Amino acid sequence: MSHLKDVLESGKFAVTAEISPPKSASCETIRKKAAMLKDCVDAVNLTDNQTAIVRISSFASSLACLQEGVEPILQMTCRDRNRIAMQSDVLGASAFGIHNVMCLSGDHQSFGNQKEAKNVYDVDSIQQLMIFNKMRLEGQVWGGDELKEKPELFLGAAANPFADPFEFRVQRLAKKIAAGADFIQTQAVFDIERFREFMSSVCDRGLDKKVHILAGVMPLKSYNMAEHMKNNVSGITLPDGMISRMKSAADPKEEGLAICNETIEEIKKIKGVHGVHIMAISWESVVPRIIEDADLRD
Amino acid sequence: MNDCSILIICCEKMKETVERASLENSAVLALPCLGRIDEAVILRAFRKGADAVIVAGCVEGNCKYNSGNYQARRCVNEVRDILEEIGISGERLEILNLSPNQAVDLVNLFENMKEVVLRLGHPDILGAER
Amino acid sequence: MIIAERKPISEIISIIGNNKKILIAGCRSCASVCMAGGDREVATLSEALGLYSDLNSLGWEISEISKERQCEKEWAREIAEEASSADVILSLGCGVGVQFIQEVSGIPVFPGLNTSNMGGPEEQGIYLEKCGGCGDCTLHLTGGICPIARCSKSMLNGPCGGSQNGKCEINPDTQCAWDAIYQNLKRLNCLEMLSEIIPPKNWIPSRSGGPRKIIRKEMVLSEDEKKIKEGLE
Amino acid sequence: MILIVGGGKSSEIAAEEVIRQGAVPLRLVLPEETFSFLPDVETVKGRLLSFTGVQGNFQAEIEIDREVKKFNVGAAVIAVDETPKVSDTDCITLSSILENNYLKCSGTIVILLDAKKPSRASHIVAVEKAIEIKDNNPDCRIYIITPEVRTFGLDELEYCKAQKKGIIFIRAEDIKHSSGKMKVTDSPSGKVLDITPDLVITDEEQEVKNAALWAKAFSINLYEDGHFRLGNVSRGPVTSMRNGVFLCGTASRALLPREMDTSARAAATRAVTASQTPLMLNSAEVDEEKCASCMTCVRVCLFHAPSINEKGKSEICRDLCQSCGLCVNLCPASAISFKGVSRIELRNAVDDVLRCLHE
Repeated sequence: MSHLKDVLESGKFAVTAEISPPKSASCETIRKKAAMLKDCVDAVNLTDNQTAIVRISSFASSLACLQEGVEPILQMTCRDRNRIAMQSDVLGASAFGIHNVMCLSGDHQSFGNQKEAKNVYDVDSIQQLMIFNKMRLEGQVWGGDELKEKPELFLGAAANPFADPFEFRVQRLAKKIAAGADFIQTQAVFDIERFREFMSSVCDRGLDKKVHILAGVMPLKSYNMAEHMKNNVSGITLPDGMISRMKSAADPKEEGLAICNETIEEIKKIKGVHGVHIMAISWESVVPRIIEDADLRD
Repeated sequence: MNDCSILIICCEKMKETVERASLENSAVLALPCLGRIDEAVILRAFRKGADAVIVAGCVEGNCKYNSGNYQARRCVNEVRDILEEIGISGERLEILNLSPNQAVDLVNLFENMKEVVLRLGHPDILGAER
Repeated sequence: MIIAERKPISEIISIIGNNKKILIAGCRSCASVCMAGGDREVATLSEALGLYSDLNSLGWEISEISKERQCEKEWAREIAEEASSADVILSLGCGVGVQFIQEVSGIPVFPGLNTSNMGGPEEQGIYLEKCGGCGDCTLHLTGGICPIARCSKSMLNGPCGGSQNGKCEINPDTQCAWDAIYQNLKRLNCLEMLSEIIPPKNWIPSRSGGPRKIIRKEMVLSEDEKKIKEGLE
Repeated sequence: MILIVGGGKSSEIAAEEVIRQGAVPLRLVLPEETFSFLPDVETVKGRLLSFTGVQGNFQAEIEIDREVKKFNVGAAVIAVDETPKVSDTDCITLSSILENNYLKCSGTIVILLDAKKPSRASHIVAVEKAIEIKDNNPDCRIYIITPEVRTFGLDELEYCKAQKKGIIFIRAEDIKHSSGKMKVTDSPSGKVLDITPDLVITDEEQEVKNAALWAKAFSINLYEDGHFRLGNVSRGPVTSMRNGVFLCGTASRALLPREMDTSARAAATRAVTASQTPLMLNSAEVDEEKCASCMTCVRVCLFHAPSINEKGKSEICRDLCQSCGLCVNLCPASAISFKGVSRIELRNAVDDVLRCLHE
């Protein structure tokens, strides 16, 4: 049903990547990027109008990705769809063989290029998980009407160990698991100390047994990308040491990849992490090399 | 064009200083405290033909009632925004914090306020008595 | 209270268009309390529009009136009657006031304020939204802080991944409601409330369920009582 | 009659000055407070319940052992002094030297001056006492350890005299004091000094007891650090924010002993003149019809004059209103006014003043 599910359940160290769908009616770039990642990642995220900027839909991108032989992870935010649209889209996805669905609250529309739009937020990401979980287990839409055929879903959610209040983050993760999340992709890890702390309290509560956690990593391309990440991307903490390294680096790209590699090495040592999610936004071509350097492919 | 008319709004304490400066072609409106001015008073002055308005009060912190000149500054800023929206230049309105013995600052401001009025001319207000 | 803010004067001027006789109607309830539409603001606006009219020799005639509340038919009718010789009424009441006056007025009634939300003063001159009017209050589940009104994503199981040092991701000086909820429940030491998942909300009683009508049955007069009453008028 | 509040030195001087000015002082002290007896001054122990009325005609309601008495006074002087905070450490304090004199002690004496909120005079008192101890027995060794020696004006001569007599001043920030041994690092040179003192004298923190109680009764404000807030600069040095109520003593401003004397006499003099010149300010009035109970007036008035009465409408207390007109300006319902500054009067004033300008 879902290749990612099999990989995670077999205990292997999973690797997923991310393609950001283009602002265009053609999905040529998706096909090209998918081809690049074909046999080195287990699954690929197709973001849903990331930072509220209008792009080709995650559903269409997932289909294109599937046609290229790469397993997609459909992302669905609560910003643009009420529960009617969500449930009908999930039925469509499952019908077309897209079984990995990731539930996200989604970036507020004031970040994107449709600032005057009215947002939806009928449900939040945890309630979204509840709705999808009920569909796949009981074969009913929210409210109880029967479905002729149940959707087969492998449900994912996000977790941000670097957001506040820090001590509540693990409890919120527990709520997502209770709501039906099967795998978790965390926000990009730069502050390894805080991530280690997060993972230890996750393991203390035995949550690592109930869900597959993939640590997010993001290779930095340049100094001002690092500055940008630190200042105006919400929910990311970047240690100053890393920024100064990027600033003084002769070849920032190489330095970024080195930092990314070190982070992955550290992550591999942390108990309870079942994989890595590489977010190389508009730098997908470097993913094979990252996997190479950190010898993630056995 | 020496018939430009400038209104000076001041508080009780400043009244004597303003009168001692004896600025010609100016009218003085004294109030118990600058804190009493509201936007309508200044707008009314412009409507009734004032070419410029100077709000003269004590140095911030010296006001006998403590908040008079802070409130006056907030009111002046608000009126400046309204004037700009209506089409009258905000330069015609100024607030001045001075201590009672500093009449010279008032005279200087009065002089360059006259230049401003000279440069900008009368806001041709139909209803104003000319 | 209902919080509103005066429209920019240039916008009011364009709304008035080429009407000549304008009655500015103030309101002494919420609009006064949030310093938007009381007698003082009516006086300021009247002087400003008068100045604009004199400046461009438009010959506007501006009169002023203020009532306790505009959202009562009786007072709305009094305002409409006062405007017998006016071309338009510019109401400085909230959106409710404008519509009450328009119902009983023979001439157009224009809004002078932008009505915003239900909330209260954080301090003198700063007003914060507190209630979203969702028709089904669950403040008891979120430590007395409403995420529907005060969380940018109206989440019921927050905070989202963008909450950092107590601030919302969309704006550094917007408080993250869920961070406040967490701190408040911690202070009242009932943090365990946050471990239960709040299920998807029933939005029927909210605005999305259609315009709402609240009826206090024991207060509605019967038909013949109304007839007797009308007889007296 | 002039009401004088407080039991300390300032209140004595103030009472004495009031008598010298030919008025009658009434001294009020809290029941639990100690006070120095003054022969021809009536001192009352009680609690001030309310202080209403205007300058020249105040009514003070004082509860004296559960019986409420009304006094009619012309003005009031708050002459409360700071009192040293009772420190839990058992070492000898500066003020204790003044009472039972330790002048005869010998060996090495360390005077430690680093209290967070010392009285302004603590450094001069320390230097003067050190000189006296040195004079009594010249062979004792005295150290004065302080981050900074604060002797002002002429007292610098005392500081110089003390050094000539061999008193050692150490400017030090970190002082380790344990089991009879002291390790002091001299900040300028960084050298560390070991001292084994026979006697350690410290200065204490000062506090103003019951400041909030008096402030509430007189409706005057406090600074954040708990001292009484002085009136604005333009009202004069010993004034409070309320007409007819004057402030002296270290509870309003940290004073040197000499300054305490002058400030107490000044307050007393102003009080006597104020009691003979009644002040009739026309206070602002609220039109309850128009009042939207929005509390703007309550929030903006720094003199606590407006308050919301039981009818839920604003009411302005005639005694406290300074008739400055701020609330008249800011009231959104234009419900507050007084003669000369109402909205219509002001509009006409602008019209007249500009009309005669154009003639």
